Amino acid sequence: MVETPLILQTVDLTKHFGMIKAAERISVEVNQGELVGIVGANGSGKTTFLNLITGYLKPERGRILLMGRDTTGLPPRTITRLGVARSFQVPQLYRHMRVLESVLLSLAAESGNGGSFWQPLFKESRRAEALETLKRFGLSAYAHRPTSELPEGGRKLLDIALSFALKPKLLLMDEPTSGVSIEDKFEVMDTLVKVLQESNVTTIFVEHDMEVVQRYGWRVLVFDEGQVIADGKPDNVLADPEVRKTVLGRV
Amino acid sequence: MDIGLLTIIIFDGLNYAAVLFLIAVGLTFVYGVLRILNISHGAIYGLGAYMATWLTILLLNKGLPPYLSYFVLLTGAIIIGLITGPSIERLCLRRIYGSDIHIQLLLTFSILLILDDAMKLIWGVEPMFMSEPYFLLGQFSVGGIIYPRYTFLLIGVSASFGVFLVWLVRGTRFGKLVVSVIQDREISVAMGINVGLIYTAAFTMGALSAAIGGAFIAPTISVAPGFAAEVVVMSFAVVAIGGLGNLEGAALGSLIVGLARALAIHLVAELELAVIYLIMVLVLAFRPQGLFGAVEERRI
Amino acid sequence: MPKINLLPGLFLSILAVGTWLGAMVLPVNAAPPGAPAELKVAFVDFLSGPAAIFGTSGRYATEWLVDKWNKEGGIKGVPLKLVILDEAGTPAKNVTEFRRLVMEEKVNVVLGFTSSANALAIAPVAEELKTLTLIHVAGTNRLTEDHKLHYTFRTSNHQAADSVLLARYVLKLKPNLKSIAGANEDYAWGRDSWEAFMGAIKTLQPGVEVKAELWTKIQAGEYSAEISKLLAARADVVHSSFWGGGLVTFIKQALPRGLFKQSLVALSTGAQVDQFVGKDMPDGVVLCPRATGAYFLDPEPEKDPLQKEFVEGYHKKVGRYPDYVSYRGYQAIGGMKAAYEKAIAQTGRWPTTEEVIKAFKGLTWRVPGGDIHMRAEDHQAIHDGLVGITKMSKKYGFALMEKRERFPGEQIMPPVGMKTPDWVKTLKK
Amino acid sequence: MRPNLRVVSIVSALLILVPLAMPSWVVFILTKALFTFIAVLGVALLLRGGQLTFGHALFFATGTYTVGFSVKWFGFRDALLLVPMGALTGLIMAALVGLIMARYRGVFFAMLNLAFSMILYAILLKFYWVTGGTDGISVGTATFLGFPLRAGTYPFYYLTLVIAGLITYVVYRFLASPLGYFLRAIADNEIRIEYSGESVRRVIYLTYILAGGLGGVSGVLAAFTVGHVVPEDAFWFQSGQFVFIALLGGFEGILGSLMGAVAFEFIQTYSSKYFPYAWQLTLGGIMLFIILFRPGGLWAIYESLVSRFSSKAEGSTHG
Repeated sequence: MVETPLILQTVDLTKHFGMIKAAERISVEVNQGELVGIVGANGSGKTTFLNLITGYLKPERGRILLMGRDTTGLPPRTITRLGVARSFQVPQLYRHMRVLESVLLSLAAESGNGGSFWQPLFKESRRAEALETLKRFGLSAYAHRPTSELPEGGRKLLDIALSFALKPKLLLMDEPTSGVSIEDKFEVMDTLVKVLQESNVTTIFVEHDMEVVQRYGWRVLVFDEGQVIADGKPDNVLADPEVRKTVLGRV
Repeated sequence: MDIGLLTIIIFDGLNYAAVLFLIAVGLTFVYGVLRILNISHGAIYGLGAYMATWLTILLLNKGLPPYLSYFVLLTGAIIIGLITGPSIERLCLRRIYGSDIHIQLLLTFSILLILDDAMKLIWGVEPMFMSEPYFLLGQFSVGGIIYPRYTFLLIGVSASFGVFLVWLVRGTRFGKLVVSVIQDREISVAMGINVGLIYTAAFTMGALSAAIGGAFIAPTISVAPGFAAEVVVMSFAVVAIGGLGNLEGAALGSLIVGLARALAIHLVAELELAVIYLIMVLVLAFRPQGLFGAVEERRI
Repeated sequence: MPKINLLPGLFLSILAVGTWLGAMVLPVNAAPPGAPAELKVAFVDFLSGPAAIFGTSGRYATEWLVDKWNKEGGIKGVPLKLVILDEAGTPAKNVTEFRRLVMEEKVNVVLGFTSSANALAIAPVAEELKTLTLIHVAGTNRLTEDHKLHYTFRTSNHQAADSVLLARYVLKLKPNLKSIAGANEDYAWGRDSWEAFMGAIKTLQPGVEVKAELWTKIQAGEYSAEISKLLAARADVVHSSFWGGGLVTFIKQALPRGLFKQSLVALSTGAQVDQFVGKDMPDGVVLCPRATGAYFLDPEPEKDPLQKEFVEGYHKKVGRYPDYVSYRGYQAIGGMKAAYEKAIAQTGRWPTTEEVIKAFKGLTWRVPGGDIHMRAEDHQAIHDGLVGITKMSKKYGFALMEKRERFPGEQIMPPVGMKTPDWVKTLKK
Repeated sequence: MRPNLRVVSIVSALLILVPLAMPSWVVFILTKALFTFIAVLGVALLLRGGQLTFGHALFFATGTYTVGFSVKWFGFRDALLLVPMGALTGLIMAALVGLIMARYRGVFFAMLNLAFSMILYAILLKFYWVTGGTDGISVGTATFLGFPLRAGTYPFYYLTLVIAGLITYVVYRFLASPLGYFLRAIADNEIRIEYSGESVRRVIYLTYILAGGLGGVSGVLAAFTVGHVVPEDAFWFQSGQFVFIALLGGFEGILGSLMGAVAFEFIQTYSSKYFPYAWQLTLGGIMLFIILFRPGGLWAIYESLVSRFSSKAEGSTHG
């Protein structure tokens, strides 16, 4: 099979919630290795877009192709297994579990070992890998602490680390810096981008913070009322006063 | 099936449905407001029956005119409702709102166990009989089969209580407050609604439903320890079939269960009990939220 | 002076010491060699729930007798100690409690068990634990017909007696009987009672139609739909073996609905509840004082001292007249005492359980209703049976059993080795 | 999830040695505690996944009636074959019911389980000619390769102990595996599990089957211990008792279920002996206390004692 550089393609993706147009004929293409930022005001359909791609929502119309395969209508679990992972605006963690255990679970799931009920979770090789992952995300100090004891920035990083541990080809991040203090957010993004670049993971991240998108995105999509109103290099797109108005106007 | 038998089945079914509804409507109301499935509901039903029986026997022996016994039944039920409702809600439930579901179920289960024995300690373990209110109303005939008029009273009390609750929720200020608390607790608190008081009041309404159910069924049965256990599970079935937290659902659920049971007794007696739970499983398998229930989705 | 005072004093002192020594060495009731300090007897019956109106009667009678005997010196000087236990609960719970009584409380004899389901469950465990067990009420014929019992005895007739009595009596009242219906509880007692009643009727009056068979949960307490079904069946005779609080409720629910006017109702345990139903009991209901030959007016207390003592003593203790459960309590513990006394007489010392069992086989003992005979072969007692019909009594405030007929045990119980369903087919008018 | 070898060996030693010094009545109660423990383990497993069942008696009764029918129809009562049979019937029943059950959570999971167990109860109760109805079925004494195995004797106790030990090991392996961890994760966050490519339904389904098998084994041992099986084995009160014990012991550790079961059997026996009409009140009071003040149950009390003790010990060595 020929490896296509196209990793994600959506065609006319449409989803309405009653009167609200959460997605309106979205057609987007993302290539292997890209780092794409998505901006837009609250309620412009950014998160809905991620929910559609990962199967949490089913589109009313349109198609989704991941690595050349039609995944429209598949559940999140199946899409995850195809190599698409995501993180969440509000970190989705196992609150009664330790940090290391959480990562081990992602690794076990990735290795297809998640359903085993006889092999222990704490295999030596897996444990080493989990510790290495935590180290890359700067969370080593918390490895043996319950996830509930993590500070907010740490929660965000762990949430992304859990997705990253699935070794995805495409990673979708929903507002990686929301809830992170202004002083910390560039540090968090530096850590993230470094890890992702090292592993050559194609990444789409949703942000309401234009500064972050401008600094880290290679390419930016601007959402408004469920539509993509601009697509291009951050420096060009975000300079557009119309774009600035729609993104900032209603915040 | 001939018309005579059908009439009998419908009457038996209605009779049974009336009792079930009276109990189930309180259960579903409490769930609707507090989001707690109150297992101790059955014990309140039992307490209502005991209190009403004891009080009626006591007053009849003191020379109370028998036609006043209906008011005594109601009084007994109200006493129990007003004692158990606020005390269970304030002393126990208040501490576990928002806890895991199993904590809530087990807490009310433990209250059931405690109250079940409390009845034995208060009123003894031998059965009590009191049938004056049942005999007093006389009887009527349907399709050649004689029924006690008391059946009408049961259906009447049951329907009135249902209508009263619907009016309370849809037609009064209290109802508006209840609905706003159901929809968003935080906002209601912010708006200055005394949510604690609403919860107490709602739980007390639920307790009253159970106590009235017990009080008015008491003259037709022998009131003895343990008689409440089975009725409770059946009212769970009723509530689940109709949709948790839904008043109309409880009405429809009671009718379905009541008629199904009557049908089974007359046609396939072996299935008398199983049919109720079979219906419950069937309904839940296709509509997990029950016939009238709404689906709740989680946002991420 | 000293002489005069000293002699009577000395005499009195010697008398006192002598009496005291005598009391030590030669008690009035000399206990046989090897006698224990007490005989521990467990009494198990329904003491809570709807069936409690039933169990408490047996309990009061047993307690009354034990008090009386202990005042008279117990069994040859050995006092009886009662351990009372509630039967309410499942057969599984009763089996566990039975083990506790034997293994932990170390009781010598277990008396009781009203529910046939419990009795059928207990018997194998009694055999396993080698404990003398007297079933005082439970009526299923299968207990003594299907099991080879060694440690277990039933001290009264089984249900066949009542079913056959009722069938004969009903046919006498309604010679042109065409149809019957039955409302019975869905377990051994109810099932076997109905089968025997139906069998007896069908044998004695071929061609009778069975219009309805109803099976309710044990002590259900709610019968409105079942009563509808009985009313719709319009049978000449309705048979029911309901008992305890369940029967009271059934009568109260059926009464305003005219069941007693529409059909002749025959209740095999009816004579037990008349005092509880009180003035609501309709006239003309056929009933049995189940498997006893005694009723508190039959034999008449004035003519039978044993009956007089029991009826008066019981009424004084309980405030009710003895019902048939009381008589069966009497039959059971009376049989136990008689068996122990016979065994002591045979061995000359305190007997082992095996020796008591040996003495029990073929024993005949006397109770207020007459003699009870324990068959040696199947450990099944045989005695008279009574049947009658209700008539409200102003004097007592409840319905009495009138027009009583007494049948000797041999006529109403199957012979040894014959099973009830087969035996009822051989009945003759 | 590392096994504390010292705790395991102390508990094992207690369970093996203590009964030798006890009268047969206590051996009987301990046998009951062990088979109850096995059923409670299943309930505790589901509770770890945040799922409460008020219908676990379904599998318990499947086990008891496996013995009941085996004795009634074939006169066969050999424990060596019937214990695995009970596990199998429990597993099969759970595999069927679980197909529906795995879709439900929370109150619905609890209620639907209740409904299924009540259907079995109603069938056992009402189909008299097949099931014996209320009478139940008397199963008598178990045999083991033909030798009688009486309840309350040492051979029966040790057989139960060996089975309980094997099951503890299986459950331990399960809990230490990824599946066991995913089970715990369900109570925390189902969405994250689905977005890890793992199926929550599958986790619940497999756990449910395991729990069903445990219920079946427990039922078989119960039938032989009590000697009689009844429809109430499937009644919701029986299920409620299992949940009660799981909570009493605390469901975070396997040992918690064991402590809960032993404590429950003694509480039940002695409170029903001394306060026959207040033993439910005793149970209810204890449960109320645990829920409101000690939500972790006996296990948590034990752990806090251990940690207090060990920190004291450390303090003394360092200080």
